[in-house]
Amino acid sequence: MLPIVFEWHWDIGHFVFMGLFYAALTVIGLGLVVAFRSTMKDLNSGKDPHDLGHH
Amino acid sequence: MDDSKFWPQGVKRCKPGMFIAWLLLPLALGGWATLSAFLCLYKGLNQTNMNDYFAFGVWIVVDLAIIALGAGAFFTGYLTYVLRRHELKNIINAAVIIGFICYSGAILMLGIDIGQPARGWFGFWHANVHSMLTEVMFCITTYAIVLIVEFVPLILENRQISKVPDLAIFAHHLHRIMIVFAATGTFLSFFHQGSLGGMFGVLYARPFAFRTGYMIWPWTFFLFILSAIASGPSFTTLIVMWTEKMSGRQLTSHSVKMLMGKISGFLLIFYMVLKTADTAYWANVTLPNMGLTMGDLYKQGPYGEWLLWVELGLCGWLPAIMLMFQKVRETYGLLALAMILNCSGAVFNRFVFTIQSLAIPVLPFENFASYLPSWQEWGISAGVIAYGLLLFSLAYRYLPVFPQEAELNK
Amino acid sequence: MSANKGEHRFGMVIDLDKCTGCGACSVACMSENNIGTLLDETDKIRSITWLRVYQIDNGKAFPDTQIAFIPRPCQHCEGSHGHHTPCVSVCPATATDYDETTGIVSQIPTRCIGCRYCVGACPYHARYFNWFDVPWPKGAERGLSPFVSPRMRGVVEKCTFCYHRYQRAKNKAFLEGGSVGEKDYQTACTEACPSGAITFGDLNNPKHKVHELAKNPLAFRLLERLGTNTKVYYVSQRDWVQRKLDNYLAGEKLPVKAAS
Amino acid sequence: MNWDRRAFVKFAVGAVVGLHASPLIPKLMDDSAIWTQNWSWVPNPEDGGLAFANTVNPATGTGVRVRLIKGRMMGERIIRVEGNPEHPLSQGGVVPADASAVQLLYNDEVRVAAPLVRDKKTGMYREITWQQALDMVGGKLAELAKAGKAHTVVALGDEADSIHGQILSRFMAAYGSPNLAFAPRADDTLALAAWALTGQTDVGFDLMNASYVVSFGTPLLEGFGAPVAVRKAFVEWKKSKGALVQVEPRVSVTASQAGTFLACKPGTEALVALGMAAVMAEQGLADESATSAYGYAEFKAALAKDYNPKKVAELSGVPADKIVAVAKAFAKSPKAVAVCGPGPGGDPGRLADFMAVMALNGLKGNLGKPGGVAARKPLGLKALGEPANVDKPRLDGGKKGMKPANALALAQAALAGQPYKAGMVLVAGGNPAYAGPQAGVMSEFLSSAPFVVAITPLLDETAALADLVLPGTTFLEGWTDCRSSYGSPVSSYGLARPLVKPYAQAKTVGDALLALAAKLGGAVAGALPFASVEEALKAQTAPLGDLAELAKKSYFVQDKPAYGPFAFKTPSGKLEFHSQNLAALTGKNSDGAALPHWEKPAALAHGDGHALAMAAVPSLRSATGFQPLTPHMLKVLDGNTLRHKDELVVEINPKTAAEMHLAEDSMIVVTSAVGSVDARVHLYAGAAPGMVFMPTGLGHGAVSDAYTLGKGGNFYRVAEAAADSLSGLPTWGLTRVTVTKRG
Repeated sequence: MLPIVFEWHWDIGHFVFMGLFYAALTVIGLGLVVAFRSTMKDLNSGKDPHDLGHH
Repeated sequence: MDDSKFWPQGVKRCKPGMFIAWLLLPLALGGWATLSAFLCLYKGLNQTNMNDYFAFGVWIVVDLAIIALGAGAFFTGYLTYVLRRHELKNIINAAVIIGFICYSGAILMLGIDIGQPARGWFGFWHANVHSMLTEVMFCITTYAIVLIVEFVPLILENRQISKVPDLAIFAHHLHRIMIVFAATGTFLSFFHQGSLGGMFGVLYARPFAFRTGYMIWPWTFFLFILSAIASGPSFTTLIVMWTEKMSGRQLTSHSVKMLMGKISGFLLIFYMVLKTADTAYWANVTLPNMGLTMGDLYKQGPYGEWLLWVELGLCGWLPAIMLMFQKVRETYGLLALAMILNCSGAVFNRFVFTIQSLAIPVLPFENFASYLPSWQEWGISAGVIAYGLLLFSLAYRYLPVFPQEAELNK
Repeated sequence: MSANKGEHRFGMVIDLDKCTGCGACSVACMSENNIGTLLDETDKIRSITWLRVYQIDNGKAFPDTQIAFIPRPCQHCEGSHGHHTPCVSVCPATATDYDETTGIVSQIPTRCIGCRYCVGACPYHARYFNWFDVPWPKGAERGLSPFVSPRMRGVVEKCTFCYHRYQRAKNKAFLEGGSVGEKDYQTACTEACPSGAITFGDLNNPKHKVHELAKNPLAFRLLERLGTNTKVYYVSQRDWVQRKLDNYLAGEKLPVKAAS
Repeated sequence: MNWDRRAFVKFAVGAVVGLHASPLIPKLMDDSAIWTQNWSWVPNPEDGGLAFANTVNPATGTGVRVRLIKGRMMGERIIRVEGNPEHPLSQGGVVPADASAVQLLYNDEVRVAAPLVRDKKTGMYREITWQQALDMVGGKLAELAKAGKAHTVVALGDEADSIHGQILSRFMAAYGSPNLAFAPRADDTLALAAWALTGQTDVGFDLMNASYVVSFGTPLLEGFGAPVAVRKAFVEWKKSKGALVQVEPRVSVTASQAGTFLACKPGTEALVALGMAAVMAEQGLADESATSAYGYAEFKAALAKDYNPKKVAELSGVPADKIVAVAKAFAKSPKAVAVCGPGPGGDPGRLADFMAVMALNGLKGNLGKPGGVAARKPLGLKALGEPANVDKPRLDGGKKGMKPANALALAQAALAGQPYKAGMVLVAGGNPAYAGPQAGVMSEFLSSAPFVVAITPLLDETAALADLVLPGTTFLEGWTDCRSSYGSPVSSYGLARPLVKPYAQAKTVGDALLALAAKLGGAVAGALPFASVEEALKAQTAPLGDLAELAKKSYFVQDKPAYGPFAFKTPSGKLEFHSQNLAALTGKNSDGAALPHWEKPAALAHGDGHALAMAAVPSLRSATGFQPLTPHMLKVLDGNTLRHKDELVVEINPKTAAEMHLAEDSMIVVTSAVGSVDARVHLYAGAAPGMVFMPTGLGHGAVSDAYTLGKGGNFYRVAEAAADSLSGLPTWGLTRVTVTKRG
């Protein structure tokens, strides 16, 4: 899974597979970070959750 | 004991006593599953009736089946958030919960199914990227994370939890960027539904399962995706319908169900055309190249041609055609029937690919062996269903799953 | 058959007309590879026999019945492009691998997670899952070989062409200078066979007996039509035996007569 | 900085990031990967120096090589028994019994560790010391001798020729009992048949050099003689395009490998041989040496009258034209040999049958010729000396000095008390309670005898009936030897020496007897002037050179059969078709009794309402006779033999089964006049109609290991042993049985 594990091959299969995998993880991670940061920002600016227009 | 302050805004739920009485069923099944799991982990997989000929058993069938049926989550999510079919917002929560149940249930089951659960993570650590199963493991795990992310805001919307401002705001922001998660989930799901099919299609030394294909993907790769997205929405709708019957309350408008039926129907027609073509090609080209006829593969024990007729005819073409008719979709009972047939077809398909593939001897001098699951295997399988019942019951009782419910039951 | 990039392609030629089904190969394999015995060995679909000897018959009534035996080790499939071995290509944890230099399909039980996908992928039933902890009788550990680790339950194992013997032979050749000769690396089953029905060696090496034997027009491979491209060849003069080695459509298989 | 929410979040995020940057996670994963290999109950064999040693497995006659590992903790141990490539007969090959021999050496659960006294009431064992055990046996023997009942002591041994067998013979003779019997062997029948026709007793078949072999029910590829050597010969012989004709009622492995298979009715193999002889005699195809033999005219007349192809075809079911064709091919082939041999299930065979086959070889004139019947050259060993004659009536009624005794008859006579009851039984090797002859009678005999001593390495069925069990050794841990195998054309001698220390307090049979002799003193000690078996062997093998050297090599094999003029030792000095030797032995000289002839097998003669004939399935995967079935042999038993948990599976022809309303897997009981066993039906097209074929080596009960315990049923419990009309030896080739459904 990581380049330090000896099955790691620097070939096209690994690039595509691991590339997509880490891309997906990054997107999910970044999404969470964004949601988290926005939450912190809103909290610091003292916004009331009920003002956010609940669906 | 009054738990009504935890109920979603504006709806009624059954008395706590009745609810607890209902929960006794999943809890009892859960007890059976716990005992089975303990035996399988402590004593090993000799507690099952699997063997070297039936390397996969009922667990893998249940796994594949619930993952296929749980596809409602990603496909409905895709339609709702990415294609912006807003009417589906009325059922997306249910789809996400069912998806979460199916995927987490499947992962739990796999943890018992492998002979060395403590090494489960080797699949990641020493990943063999050429294996379809590796793709499945990576995608299912990653998609399970997505499902958690999708499920969390719903939990945070519980009437009491949402009173905590931090959590409410966090839920709001998660909702705001849900399209990102939905898109990632669609991508991941697409691949692992396909890889699950690919798992069987690549078995080129197993004539029953093997399929030719496109590039590295055997046709089963695409067929499994299609059958999953054709049956997933049906399954979600069926669960909603069942919940309606159980609670005696209408939860979504019938038009939402009809839409889900229509989506299922069109996808199923598409799937059936391709599946029929695939079967014909397999029977007339792939198999003869291996020195076999289709008849050779449908003559062992109970695995006769009836399986093919049930899967493709009764549970394939019939519901596909039924769902094409507006009249059928309008009638609650017929819609449910068509959806049940549709879902059974997907389960049948997973069953034959898992079990019949292994049951048919390939060596000309090999004997046919039979397999019936042990009570421990049934126990674990029942446990997954119990887990689903428990989680969905709790979610329905305490979370605002159905936006239309309050309106429809005024 | 694709050419192997590696230097060796170890393989076997088994003369079915010499095999008398005595089971010596199978037992020699068990003692070489520390294979245990389960309390109920009647359950053949859970019992571990790396090299299983199948009995087949010609399906005729008495007295025209004939029987023959098919010893079945792991066939060490090479597959087609890029060593697409049925089992190696499906293992999620790289617990089984195709060794490019020897053509041997290896198995690392300590890395196996026990998913059994490879067991399902193999049409030869050459792969075995440890459904049980081996109930070694008290004192039996004194008879176990230190060259092959006994396996724990929950992992898959199979014939490795006695790979540990190859390693020993290589080490010996390295220390003494020179290379591994045909006699230096032989599997336990080959040595044990009282009829000399099994020949083992490097299919790529013209000096090895298997090189010629595999070219015999009467040499067939098990389920050759599936494209597994195995390295175990079976020789038989008997038409009905040849027929049992693969699947054929009605009227498809024509008898192959001996070259000589 | 305040420890507020913000700081906490910062701290948490920082901690997570930091954790990922540190080597902690890979390290933990690595550790847990190693942890998943911690299965404390999986053995971890100790490594050490590797060494090889040659020896011989006396049970199979295979020359083997043993791998030894010398570790620091466990000491020297044998990890493997493999073939000895230098052995001229077995050339590196092994059979399952060889390759799994270590499993009998290292299994504390079934090995006898110390002398055990069994409480007759509870069946519980109590450990005693060797000294106490010797006192106990010595005391009993002395007591019996004092009471004038020395002759009532019965001894049962396994191999008469082995050093232990010789010590036992001398022990019994010196002690004063004639009642000594060894496990019945076909070697004795062949020796008698050869003696009857040629006066020689030590003969073999030169299969390797024969171009045409006719085998009369001989399981050539399933346990004939030294199985490995036979296979090596088979392959050589196949290379030179030799032809094989198999005559028997079942499609065996040999029959399948044979170019011609003559399916005969049960028990008529030798009849076919006589049919062939008739063709040869009638068509003038007999060799000159035969036509000038003693009694040829008489034999020829008898053949024409009773064994013409038409008559033989009628009785045997083999078409007359096939008999004629095979007879002609046999006669015309430059090197042809007819083989008779141990029946399946270790049956010693019937003397008349063996004589018929030897007579066929006589007609062919192949005696002493390459590819024919060879008289084996004497090994030149210095025997321990003929045991003294005991002037007492033998229990089985055998004449003084006439060897060998019939173990079954001994047991039956002792049970009946006619002429007397047994005062004590000494089982020195073998497992008569399991393997018989006729396991039921032997078990009854052992259970009813007043005092039974068994020397055995394993807690077997015999040990379960013994009052005193003495720990014996396997061939890997004590001195033992073996002679030329059945049917081998060359003489050979195998020597096994202790390669590892004996298990616990185990002693070889010979050493146990020598210790007992020393205890008894007097004539017994005088007859056995050896401190140990090793010393006895030294004396015996002196002509072959130094014992230590010989032991290291482990074998002595003559390089080729003794070809040349055959030395007839008959009264007439010629080949005798009318055997004067036999006539003298049986006292019957007229009516063709001294001629090679065919008798209807006793088992077929009396119907007793039993419908089917039962025979054993010969197989090297299963154990024959008293040899134990190892766990690995159990594993390789074919799927049909072990298809149902714990159940014996017998073969029946599909047609016969259909007539009896039986199908595959039907649950049945196989009953003979002497016992019955539960079984399941396997429809085998290669089984002769009207027969039941049963595997041997299964059905171990009492105190066998956990793997074989209760697996299948015991053939030797159902097989009925009858004394052969000529040799007096027990035979159990065929048994009348009924098959009834159960369940």
